[in-house]
Amino acid sequence: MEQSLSSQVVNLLAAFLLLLAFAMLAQRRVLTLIKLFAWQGAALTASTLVMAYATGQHHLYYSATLTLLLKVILIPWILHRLINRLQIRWDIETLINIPATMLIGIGLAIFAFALATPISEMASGLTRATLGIAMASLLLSFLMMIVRRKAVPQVIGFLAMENSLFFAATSATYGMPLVVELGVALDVLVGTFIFGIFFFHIRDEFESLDIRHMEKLKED
Amino acid sequence: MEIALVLGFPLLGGLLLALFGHKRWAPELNALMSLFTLVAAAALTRRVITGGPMAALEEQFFVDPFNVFLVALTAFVGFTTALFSRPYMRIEEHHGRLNAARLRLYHSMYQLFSFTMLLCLLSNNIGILWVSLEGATLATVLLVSLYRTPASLEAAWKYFILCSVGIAQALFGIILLYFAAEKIIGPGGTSLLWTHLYAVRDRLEPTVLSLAFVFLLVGFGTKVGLVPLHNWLPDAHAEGPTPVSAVLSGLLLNVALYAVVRCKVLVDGALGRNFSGDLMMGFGLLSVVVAAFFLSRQKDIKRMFAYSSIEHMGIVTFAFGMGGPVAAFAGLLHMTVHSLTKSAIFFTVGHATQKTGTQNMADIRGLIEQSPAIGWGLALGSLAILGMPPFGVFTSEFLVLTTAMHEHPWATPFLLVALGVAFAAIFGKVQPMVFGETNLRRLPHAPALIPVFVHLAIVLMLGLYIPPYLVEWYRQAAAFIG
Amino acid sequence: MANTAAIAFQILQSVFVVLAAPLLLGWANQCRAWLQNRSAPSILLPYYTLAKLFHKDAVIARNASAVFRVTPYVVFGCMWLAAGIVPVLATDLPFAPAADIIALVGVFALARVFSALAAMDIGTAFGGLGARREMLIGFLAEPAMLMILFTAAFISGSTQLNTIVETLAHREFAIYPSLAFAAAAFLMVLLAENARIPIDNPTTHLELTMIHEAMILEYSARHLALIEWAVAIKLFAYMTIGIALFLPWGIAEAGNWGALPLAFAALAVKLALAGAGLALLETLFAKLRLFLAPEFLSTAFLLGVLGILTHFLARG
Amino acid sequence: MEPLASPLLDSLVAAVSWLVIAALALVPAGNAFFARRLAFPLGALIGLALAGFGLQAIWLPTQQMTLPLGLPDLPFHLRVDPLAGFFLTLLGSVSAGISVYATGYFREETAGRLALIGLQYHVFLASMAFVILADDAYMFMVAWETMALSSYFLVTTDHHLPAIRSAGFLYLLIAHLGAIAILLCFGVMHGGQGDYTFDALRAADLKPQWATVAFVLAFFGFGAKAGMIPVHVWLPEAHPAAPSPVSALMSGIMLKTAIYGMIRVTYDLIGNVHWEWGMLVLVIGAGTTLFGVLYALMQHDLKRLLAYHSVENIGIILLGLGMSMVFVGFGHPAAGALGLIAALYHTLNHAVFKGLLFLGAGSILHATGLRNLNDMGGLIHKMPHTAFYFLVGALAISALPPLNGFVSEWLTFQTALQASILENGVARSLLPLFAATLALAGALTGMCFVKVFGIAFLGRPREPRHAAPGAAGDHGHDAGMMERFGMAWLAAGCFVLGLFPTSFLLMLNRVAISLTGHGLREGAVQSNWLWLVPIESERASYSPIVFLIVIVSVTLLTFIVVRRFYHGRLRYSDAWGCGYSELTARTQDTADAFGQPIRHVFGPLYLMQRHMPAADDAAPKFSLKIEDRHWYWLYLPVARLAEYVSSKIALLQQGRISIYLLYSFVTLIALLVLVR
Repeated sequence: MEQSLSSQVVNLLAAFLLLLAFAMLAQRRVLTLIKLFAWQGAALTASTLVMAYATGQHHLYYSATLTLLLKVILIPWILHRLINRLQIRWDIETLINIPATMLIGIGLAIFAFALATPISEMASGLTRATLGIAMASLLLSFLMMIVRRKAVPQVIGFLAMENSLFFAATSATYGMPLVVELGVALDVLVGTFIFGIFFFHIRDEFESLDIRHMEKLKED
Repeated sequence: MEIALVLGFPLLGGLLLALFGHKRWAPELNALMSLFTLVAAAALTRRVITGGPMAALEEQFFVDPFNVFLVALTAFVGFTTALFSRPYMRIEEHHGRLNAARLRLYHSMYQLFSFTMLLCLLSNNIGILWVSLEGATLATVLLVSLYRTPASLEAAWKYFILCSVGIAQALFGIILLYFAAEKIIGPGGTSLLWTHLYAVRDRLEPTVLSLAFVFLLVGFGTKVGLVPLHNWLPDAHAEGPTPVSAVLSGLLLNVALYAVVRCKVLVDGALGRNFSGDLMMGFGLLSVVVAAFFLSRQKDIKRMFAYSSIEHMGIVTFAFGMGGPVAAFAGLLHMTVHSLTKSAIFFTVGHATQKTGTQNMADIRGLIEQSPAIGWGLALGSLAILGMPPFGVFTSEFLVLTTAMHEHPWATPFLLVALGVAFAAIFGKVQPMVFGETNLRRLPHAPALIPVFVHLAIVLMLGLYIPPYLVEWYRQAAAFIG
Repeated sequence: MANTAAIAFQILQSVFVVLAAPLLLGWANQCRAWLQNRSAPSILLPYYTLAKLFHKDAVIARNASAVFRVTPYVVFGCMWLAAGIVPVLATDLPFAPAADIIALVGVFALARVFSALAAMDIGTAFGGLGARREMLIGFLAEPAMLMILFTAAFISGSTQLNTIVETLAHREFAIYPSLAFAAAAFLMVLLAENARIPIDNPTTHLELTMIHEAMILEYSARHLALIEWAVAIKLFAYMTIGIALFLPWGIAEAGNWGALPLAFAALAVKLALAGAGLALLETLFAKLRLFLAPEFLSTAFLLGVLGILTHFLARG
Repeated sequence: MEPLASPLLDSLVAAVSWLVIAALALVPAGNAFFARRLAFPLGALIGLALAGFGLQAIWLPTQQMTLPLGLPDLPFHLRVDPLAGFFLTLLGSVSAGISVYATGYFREETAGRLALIGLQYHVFLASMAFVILADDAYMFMVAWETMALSSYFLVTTDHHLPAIRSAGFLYLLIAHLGAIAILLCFGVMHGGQGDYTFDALRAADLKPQWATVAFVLAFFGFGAKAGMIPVHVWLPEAHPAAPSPVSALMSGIMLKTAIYGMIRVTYDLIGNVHWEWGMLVLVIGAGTTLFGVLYALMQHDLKRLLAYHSVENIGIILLGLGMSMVFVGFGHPAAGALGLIAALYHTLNHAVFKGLLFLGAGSILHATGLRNLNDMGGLIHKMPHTAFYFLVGALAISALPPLNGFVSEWLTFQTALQASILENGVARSLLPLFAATLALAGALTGMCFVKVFGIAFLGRPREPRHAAPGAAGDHGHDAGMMERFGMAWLAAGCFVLGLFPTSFLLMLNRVAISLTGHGLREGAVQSNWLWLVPIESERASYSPIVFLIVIVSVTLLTFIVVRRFYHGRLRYSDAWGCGYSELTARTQDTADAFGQPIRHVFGPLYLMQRHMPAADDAAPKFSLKIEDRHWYWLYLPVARLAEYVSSKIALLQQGRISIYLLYSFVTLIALLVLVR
């Protein structure tokens, strides 16, 4: 009985995660985008905790705290600092207009579910459908990276992708081995720092973070 | 023990150079650490050849002929490249393209980069493999953007975004792998250990693994530079410092391909049919053909050889995709000779560009007249990479082509066209650079050309005679790749 | 296989041909003169001319090289050899195997090449012009000749002239369409090779139209005599080849000396007719423009090829 | 191994010692003393030795051995059989003459260049030897490509000239494509279990269609090296570009290795020959023959002209080969053997006289610095020796008796005359047509060499500026001692091959037996040295000795008679100008003028750009440019196609990171769909 309850909670959180993914896809303002990202992290932490509690996998507690520190607190904070320092206030322009993006996103989500169902069948009872949701949000953040035109949202998209991966790792399986998660976390952190450094360099060189300025290297 | 050394030296070197990388003797230190790594790798190799496969640190590390040969190769090319980068970087500094701080960054990152690659090769844990590969990406991103020019920043940014995204897909694939393995091995650390997965590979869930392989192939394939995931590669090679280009196409691509092959083995075991092989053959052919046609349009010399790397990676992927002892043998051999030849070419190209002050091939002329060593090095290197006997590249291409002609005749026309176009393109551009009148200036530091000719000599030897222990080594590796 | 009598006979025959050749030329000229209502010169005129030339002092250009002086002898030698190979009176020629029809064509080519080289040796405009035109004729006449001979060779299954003649002479009389083609082609080649109308005019000295004369423009005295003589022998040889191929009846068989007088008579009649025919042709036709010569000869070439083809089609 | 003699081992040693010389040539000692004085003579000696071993090999049974080199399962296999022996003889004997010549020719080179030339030259020789000795696909390919590479570097010796660079590029490109085709042919033939020895390839039995694929690949692969149309374009560019001894090597020997490869693959490795293949070879051969000679007639660059004649002669060889294949395919091995012998004999002959001619051209170039015939003239007075050797070569290549060119063409004709034994009506009536082509080509060759010799050596210097004292053409000294010796060697070859064909015929008969299992008929084999009787004495016979004796004696007789009964009085005067007062040297025919009738007759074949001077032209100028049509219907379109494709492919990469991400995304989705 408890199992089912916790599984319901996890599924709920998964749904929330997917919702957030769509929200990010639709979001125009960069600040809100960061907020949403933080929320995603929070949902991730919650689901990890539930999983840990339900399955008694202790290392999941560690990864939950890790997530909390990294993705709810640290990275959003860094991003905030960045956009303050860089005075990024503009709205986000997209390549394709939002509704179209949303439609594509929905299509992707359906595709992901269709792809994941046969696998979810054999997943342990606790984590039905979560794999599909993870895949869906993965594809969604990928889509977001494609359609965004500025550097920062692209990076946020990348981080969101990281989140969905993490979610897949924790919920679909009972969490990856701790050493791996630590490694992943490290990479993400370093990655974020480097991104940060890059923002400054790019801004200095191109007077803007619009990646349209970075289309010089090509075949002509 | 050896493993610890192999990993320890570069890590130590990275830390030391992070502190002293700006000193005058930093380049020597860099080369020294690489030398130590090489020695350790050699010891490890001896041990594995004599003692057979071995695991260490509760199986977190695993060494078998396949990866130990790549370890040795990586350590060797890492060392020679360090030798080459000594005068090269000094000249760059002398030309004012770099300052002390950047040099420090360069040296420490160089060591860290080789550390991550070696870790990736040695790790038995697929998760760690992923982590270190991502680490390699991060390290090289900094190296590519070393000059801080707009072009180099753009290249680095593209490299960073594309590879990170790609490798994220790979991570999802790994998760799926874990997901499948967990069912059989149960939760916990061992389920990601390659050896364990290998043991149970025929019991893993086929549908999951086929799905996983797609993600893994797209992920690692991005780093291998398979068309159409290759777009970061030419930019990164062209804009980074030449030693970095050398190790990128000489080593990093190999390592990424190594990851793909490791996964292929598992998937094949699970699926029983050659699903993964077909995918790899497809990607390989596509890469070979597309890269060949790109080659003919290049103006920037480093960019051109970057495309040639894509082409050769395509050939190797195709060979591994075909499978079978001969093809796998050829693939491994081709990995070796390609990284040796290509790095040698980049060495000569580096000095040539320093002499002329441009990477634009139209402005590089008459190398043989002014500096015969560089000129002949470039000419012979290019002919070698184009598959001219008696150089070793021909050996592997011979095996690949004849096997392909026999097993997949449909593929050979594409290969024929691609090789022809590639030959016309590269040779047609190299010839005027090495021949004819000259317009070169002298260099402030004597160029390091020993590495070039050492590499070419080894490649030449491999074309005429492959030492038996090497053969044995390849055989074991090929046998397990299947 | 070569018994002394046969050898002696072959030598005699070749000598006879060499000596008799100018007579044929004289006879042809005489007939032509008659046909053109001129009072004919003596039939022996060619001999007088040769004698006169031999007595004169030779004059050659200063920058003449050895090639120039060797050529007359080489050409003469080639023609003599050719005359020796062709079975004129009897087919029992021990040396004939030394050179078959292909070699025969080769001999004529050798002579042509040398005379062309000699023509270019002095370095005058006309020498080069003559040489060029001569080679132009040659490069079409030679293959045509080969094709004609091949037709005969295919019929008789041999490339040796005497064997061919024997088989052709022995066969029961039957019309070979292939031989008809060959004969037509041969006539054209004969005219071209011997510098007769309609390709060339042996009597012209109008520089712009002449071919053979332009080549020998620089020769005088004994050199000229040798060349003229060689021309005569060439004509004689060609005619006897034609006779041997297309109407060989009456020629003496191997070892059958009794038949010789008859063969001699037959030959005399045939040659007389041939000479008269030549004269007639030269009277009836006008000289072609030089650029029509290739067409004329390629027709001959095609006829020869057709001859071979019809041989096979008729057979299989 | 053989107890008495081991030609295989010996020739291996010879080839290796060539490599040693190559290595030594690079060693700098003073002004490259070794490279300058010793390398080439030693190379010549080795060549002679190699020729001897080759002769042995023809008569001894086949020998095999392996070297501990090469691929793991595939150490280098070596083998000599009569075929290989024959080609070793060719390589050795011809290269001997050329090497001697080279000693003199390269005398004035600077030390550095000389060292490189010495290296590449001998590597080239050695690689050719290894091509012939190789007994497995891998070693063959290695030797083959090494040959291409070394010759490429020799061709580009004067790489500061753009024309030479592009010539070299074209050469290596086509050579490489051909090599890939050959490689694929081996791929088709090999059994699949990674065994590439020729024995394995022989053993593998192919389905007919695969056999045909293999043959076509091999035919065009080797044809690209042999210079048959339409893959000949590199040849007239590369041969003139190279230094003359190298041109001689390439044209005389390297092209023949391609013939060797064709024979090896077709008769030996594939085995059962289809007559359709023979027809293909015949058609291409005929085209090559005519094309070669007709374009040669248009040239005024001497070496280029000779190069086109190499194309023609390759065509003649192909004709013989094709006839042989047709006969073998229809099950007439005896006639097939005759054709093969004719082809091989012409291979040898062409090697000798074309080598000789290129050396002669080299001497002219050395003496006068001229390659353009239109500037030459009267050279026979300045360089009589060269003139004589060149004349011998010219008569030989024009297939005039009693020299060697005539013998092989005679044999080819005899093969064609066997046509009547064929059952298939088409083939039977086609063969004579190819014979006709050959006849035409022979006559045209004669014309072409009358032009060459007449214009280069006879007459008067055409261009006053070259004849003027101190000008390039003026100090035309004759060839040096060494050069003469080299030419004399090859000229002697022309005579020997022309006068004693029967002994060579028996030699080649063994080769034919070893390949087709049949030789000539009994009547032929027991023919004595005097009479060349390929089939039986009634059918055809030819005795060059008698021929020569008769013609010489008759000529002498005439001379003596004339001198005896008349006189030898001689007066010199100016040439008679036909009434025209001044005969400047420029009124002589030029090379282009000499070819004019041919241009007129075969006009459509050429791509001509002609500029005729107007009547009222102050400085009348006549210019003529003949181009190879193949460029326009084959090569340029291909190049343009490649250009087009790459321009389209370049659109893949327009620098937008979003698009790049999209590629990855689409690939991912597509693959996922695929998996579903």
